[in-house]
Amino acid sequence: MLARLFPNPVLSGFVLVIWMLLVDSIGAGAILVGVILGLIIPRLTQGFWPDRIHFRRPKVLFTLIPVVVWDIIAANAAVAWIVLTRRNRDLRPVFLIIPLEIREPHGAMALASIITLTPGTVSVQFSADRTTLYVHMLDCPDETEAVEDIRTRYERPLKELLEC
Amino acid sequence: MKLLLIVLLPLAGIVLPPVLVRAGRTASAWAAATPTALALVLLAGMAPTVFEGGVVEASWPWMPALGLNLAFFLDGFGLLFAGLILGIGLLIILYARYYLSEDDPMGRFYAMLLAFMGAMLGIVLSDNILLLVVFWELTSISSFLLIGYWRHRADARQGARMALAVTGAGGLCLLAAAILLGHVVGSYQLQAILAAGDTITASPLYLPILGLVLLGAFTKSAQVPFHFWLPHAMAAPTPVSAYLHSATMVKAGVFLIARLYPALSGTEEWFVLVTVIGLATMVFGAYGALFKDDLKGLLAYSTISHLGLITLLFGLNTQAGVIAGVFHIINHATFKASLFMSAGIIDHETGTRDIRKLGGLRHYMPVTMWLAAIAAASMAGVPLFNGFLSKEMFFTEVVVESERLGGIGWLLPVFATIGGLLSAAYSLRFVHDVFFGDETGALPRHPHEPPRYMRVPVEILILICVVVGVVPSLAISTVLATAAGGVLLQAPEPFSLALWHGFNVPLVMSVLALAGAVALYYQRDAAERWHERTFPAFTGKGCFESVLAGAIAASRRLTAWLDDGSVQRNVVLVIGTAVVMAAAGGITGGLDAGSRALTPAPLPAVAVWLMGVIATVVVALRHHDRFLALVATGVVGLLSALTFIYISAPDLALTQLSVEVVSTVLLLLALNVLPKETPHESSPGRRWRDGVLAVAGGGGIAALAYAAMTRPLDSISRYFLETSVPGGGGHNVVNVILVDFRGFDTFGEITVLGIAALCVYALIRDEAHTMASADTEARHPRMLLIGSRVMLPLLAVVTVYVFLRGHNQPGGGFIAGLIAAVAMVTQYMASGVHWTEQRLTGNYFPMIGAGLLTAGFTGLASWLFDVPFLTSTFSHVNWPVVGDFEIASAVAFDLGVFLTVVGSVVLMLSQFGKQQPPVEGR
Amino acid sequence: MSEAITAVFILIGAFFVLVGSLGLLRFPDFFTRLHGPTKATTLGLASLLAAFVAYAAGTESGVTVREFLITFFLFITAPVSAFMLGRSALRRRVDSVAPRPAAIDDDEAEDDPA
Amino acid sequence: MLTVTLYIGFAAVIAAMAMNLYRLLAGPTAEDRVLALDTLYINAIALILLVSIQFADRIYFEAALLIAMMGFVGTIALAKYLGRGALMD
Amino acid sequence: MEILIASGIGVVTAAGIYLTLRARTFPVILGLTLLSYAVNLFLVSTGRLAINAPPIVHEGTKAYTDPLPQALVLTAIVIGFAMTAFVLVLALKARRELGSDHVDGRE
Repeated sequence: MLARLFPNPVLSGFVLVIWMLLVDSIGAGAILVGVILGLIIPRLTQGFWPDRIHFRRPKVLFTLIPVVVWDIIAANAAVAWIVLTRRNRDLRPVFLIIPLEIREPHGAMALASIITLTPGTVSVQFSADRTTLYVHMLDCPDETEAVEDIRTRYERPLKELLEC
Repeated sequence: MKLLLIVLLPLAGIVLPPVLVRAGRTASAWAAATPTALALVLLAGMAPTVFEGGVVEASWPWMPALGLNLAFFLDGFGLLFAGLILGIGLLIILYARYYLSEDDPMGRFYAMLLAFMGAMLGIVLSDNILLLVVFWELTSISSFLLIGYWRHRADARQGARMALAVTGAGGLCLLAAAILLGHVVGSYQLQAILAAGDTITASPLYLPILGLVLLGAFTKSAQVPFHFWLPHAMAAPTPVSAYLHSATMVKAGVFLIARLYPALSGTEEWFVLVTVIGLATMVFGAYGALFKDDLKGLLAYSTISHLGLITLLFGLNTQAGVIAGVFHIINHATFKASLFMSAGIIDHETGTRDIRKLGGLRHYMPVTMWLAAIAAASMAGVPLFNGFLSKEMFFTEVVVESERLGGIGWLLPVFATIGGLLSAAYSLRFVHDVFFGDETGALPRHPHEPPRYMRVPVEILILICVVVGVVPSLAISTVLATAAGGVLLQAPEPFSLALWHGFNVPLVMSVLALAGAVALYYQRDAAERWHERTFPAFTGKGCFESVLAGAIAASRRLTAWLDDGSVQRNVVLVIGTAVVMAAAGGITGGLDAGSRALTPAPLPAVAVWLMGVIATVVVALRHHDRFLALVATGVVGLLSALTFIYISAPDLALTQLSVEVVSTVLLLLALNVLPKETPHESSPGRRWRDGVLAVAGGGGIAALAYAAMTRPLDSISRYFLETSVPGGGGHNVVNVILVDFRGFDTFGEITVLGIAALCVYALIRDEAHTMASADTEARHPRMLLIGSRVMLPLLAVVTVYVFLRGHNQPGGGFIAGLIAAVAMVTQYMASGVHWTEQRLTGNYFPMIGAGLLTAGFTGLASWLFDVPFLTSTFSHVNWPVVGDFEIASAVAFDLGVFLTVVGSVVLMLSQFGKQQPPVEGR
Repeated sequence: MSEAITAVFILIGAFFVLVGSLGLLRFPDFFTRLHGPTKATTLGLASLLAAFVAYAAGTESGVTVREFLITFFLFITAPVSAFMLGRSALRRRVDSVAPRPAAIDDDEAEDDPA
Repeated sequence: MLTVTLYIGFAAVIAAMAMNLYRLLAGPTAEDRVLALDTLYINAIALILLVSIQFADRIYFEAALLIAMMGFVGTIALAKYLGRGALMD
Repeated sequence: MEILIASGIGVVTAAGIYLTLRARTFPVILGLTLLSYAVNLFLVSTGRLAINAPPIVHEGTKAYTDPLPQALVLTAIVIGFAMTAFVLVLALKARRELGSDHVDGRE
């Protein structure tokens, strides 16, 4: 029953949260309208979701999110430091080539985003078969280590969260 | 009411003949005759009142603000004319039934005839001078159609065009005169104007008014020098000529002169202008008629001449003159109509109207001969026929007048006599050349008497001629008195209509005229030769044509000079003119700043301003790199949005931002098809010129804006601000104005938007392709794909939010619609046209339609509460959980706006998206 | 109190916003410039939003959280924008300090027959 | 104290915008221009936030949100156009 | 502030005019866009400047700016977009039919 009402529960929840944020209230009214929207909008946008998100192990989020948030802040501090101190000719920018294990598209997308938001790296290209991710790194002492770091830190948890 | 019916019956009858002509020509004729007859009966019903000196009035407001009312009144004079129009109209309908040939579209003919009849009745009955002008122009138009009835004939078309040009121009003069009159008198009511004669003649505007009125009248009644259209109008079918040029159209001019007689006459100017023109026309027309070989041409010129005579009589400023004038109107109507119809019969039976070919017809159509002869005699002013009486009165008046004038006054009777002589001469020619003399044997057809009923109208008219001519006082004097009374606004002193006034000057003049006529007729060949020697072929038509050609050529040259086909040049001209005009206005009007206290400008504002200026200048100077120009324009847009926010216009900021992005997408899509670079081709000179123009324009606008902003403002918006919440049920006044106060404008604007979208769609439909494209990483990068899909619901929620809050906070249908459109467009960009449109639930046309209908019906709904269109009704409903929630009908309207905007914007963008870059070298 | 927090957040935000644009201004090639805005500016804005929230908490309008929506939003969009730009730079062979990996070329070759 | 920090904030944001504008106009690559425009949008949000703190008015929230969304869409449109001529294929 | 707005409007107008006088369709369209920015700003400014006084009715006496020009301009912006789209279509059509994007249809 619920499953039929909410074919895409994650999306519906998403919508509800957005709505409550927008109207800036946790009142019953807000929730009601939010739920209604949660009913309607996924239906309207159904066609545009060929494959939907399933959280296999939601609890991973609780470990992943803090890590990411922390890394974002750290990343910015680092970049800020480079921007302010490093002279251009001392920069060692490189393109990293990261073979992906994760196949789930949203996972891959999330990974790419996180990479962009975290230390000195911006993901700039998927390979044609979408199995490799090209990442530009602002200042890289050791490529292999950087790649390994990314895979352990973000790809694994994302895989756990969405696949297997 | 009846009065209005008299006018409306013919106009309403227009539809009948074309319909009933399927049931046969006779049926069609009946269909035309019935409304006419009915109107005549109604008129007869009112006649007694009028004969007792009463006036029938009826009035309905039409455009009271303009002082234009459907006001009619029937007095003696009106009665006379209405009688002529309807009576002779009936005869003409009967006559035309037999005159028109099988292949003439009879329904159309009768329809036009009725239209003309109605217009004429309107002229003679209307009690509002503006209304009169309206009907006046109606007669011009319907007569244009009637004269050009035989479309296939070039001369008919030309004649019609000429008539329309001349009389139409006269009509415009008349309109001007009418407005001036209303201005002087303070009312457009005709009777009021007639009563205010002294005021008018005293006013400084008298001369202009007089001039304009006379221009109107003279063009209509073909007075010299505007006579030339009349002969060419003879290309019309004879019934038309008989109707228009005996009793109605040309008489309208005379009617106007007579009608406004109380208002304008009595002055020297009136006397000189009207009399002289009348006299000139009379003599000229009569002379011209003498040498015409075409029967109808002869009659046309004689008509001109007789109209001149009538005009002259009204010019004399005497009561007797008026009576004589009115009398001659009646007589001329009768004999001239019958003459035209006889001419028509002759033409119809012999196949020619050329006097030189005709001859000896008395053997074949004796009855017609008699009829024509009597009518001609009446025209010539032979005793025992009505023409004689009015001519006698005319002569009498002239003599009296000349005695009054003294000096060169004797010229008046002399010319009068000459006129009479000539008119007698051509009458004689008309009869003798056609019916007597020996046969020329040049006739296309073997002549014989016309069908019985074709002759009846003529016979009736001739009967009138004779009766009036023999026992005038019994037959006509009451009518005449009443009609003249209508003109003079008082019952005229008793006058005697008698055949015999004893031996006096007028009688002598008549005798001279008739005798001279006979003499002249027998010397006609000599006269003809003399005529050809003295007057080279010089026709009014010639001047008219040359004037026309000149005007056309001039306008062609002007157009060619203004528009040589270069858009660039036109834009320069337009903008240049605008700048110059504005500069002139600014210099004369003054653009000095006002007293309003200035608003402080914080540092950020200055910085934003600076960036904006820089970005703008870059757009202008580096526009050859189109991408850069586009991006820089984006900056300007963003900064203007910031400005909107700062000067407290949040709604505008939101709209600006959304439109900004959709236009960017649009321009990119276009750039995809257009060249990416603009070549450097403008010469330095041109660049400098444009630069100067631009700076001038910009400076002017800046000065204007500054002046506007610094001057104190007393806006009508206080009302909106006060009534927004109580009246419109919304706190966001801008939105309330859009959907409620000025909802109708908004409705119009979204309609425009929808139309524009459809045009865009239609214009490039042929080049639009949607082929399925492989879903490669190159085409649809995953990052964007997933990202946009995450965005979609988010944008949807925001749309709902912005829409719902719109009535009370920044937002509303327009902005929500734009956001939704942006969400859609994002999908298009991420996943491609094909993929997206596969997944669309509906297409955009129903969406636009639904939007417009929703908005429209919301507006109509407010009629149910009988309040004006689009008045918002709203109420506060207390929902169980949601709490106090407001429902305004305006929200429904806003929904319409929303749908229209989404549909239109996405339709346009997707259509652009389907364009393929052109194959180079095309 | 809330004023103090607001002030701190404003300062942090201002700092990062400035740094982001500075990176955009001074780095040698496009790819390096890409880093500044995508990270620093995003965070800077986040902290400014936090400042606003803290400030609003102090005023009568009371606690508000909806501003975080914008932050959340930016965290989704910023990487996408950066990715798209970097991608187009790669495809158009915009010159870069970092050596261009050969892998990209042959894979673009197969990727985009058009 | 708040006013002072506000001024610092304004100064910083304005400076940042100025730098973006420079990058936008100077290029050299088209990507640079687009990136600069994107950053300019985000800075505009910052500016609005500061202004609304100054005016103690929350009405500008919608504007900020919309700038964020529209900035994004505009950027990806420009980027996709650059990366591959066709925008919607 | 008035001076800034006025001069700003002036500059944008000038650039707009200059571009509308160019020979190719695309700059002309950009020029029209700029012109519509300027016109919109001008119309709003005729409601006079008011800082932090948006026309959203609140309780308590508060100064509001003039809402009428804003309502006017709001629709004007949207219609302006439609106009741009339409002109662009004409530009595309002209380019297809004439093989040139010169406003006069000939190089």
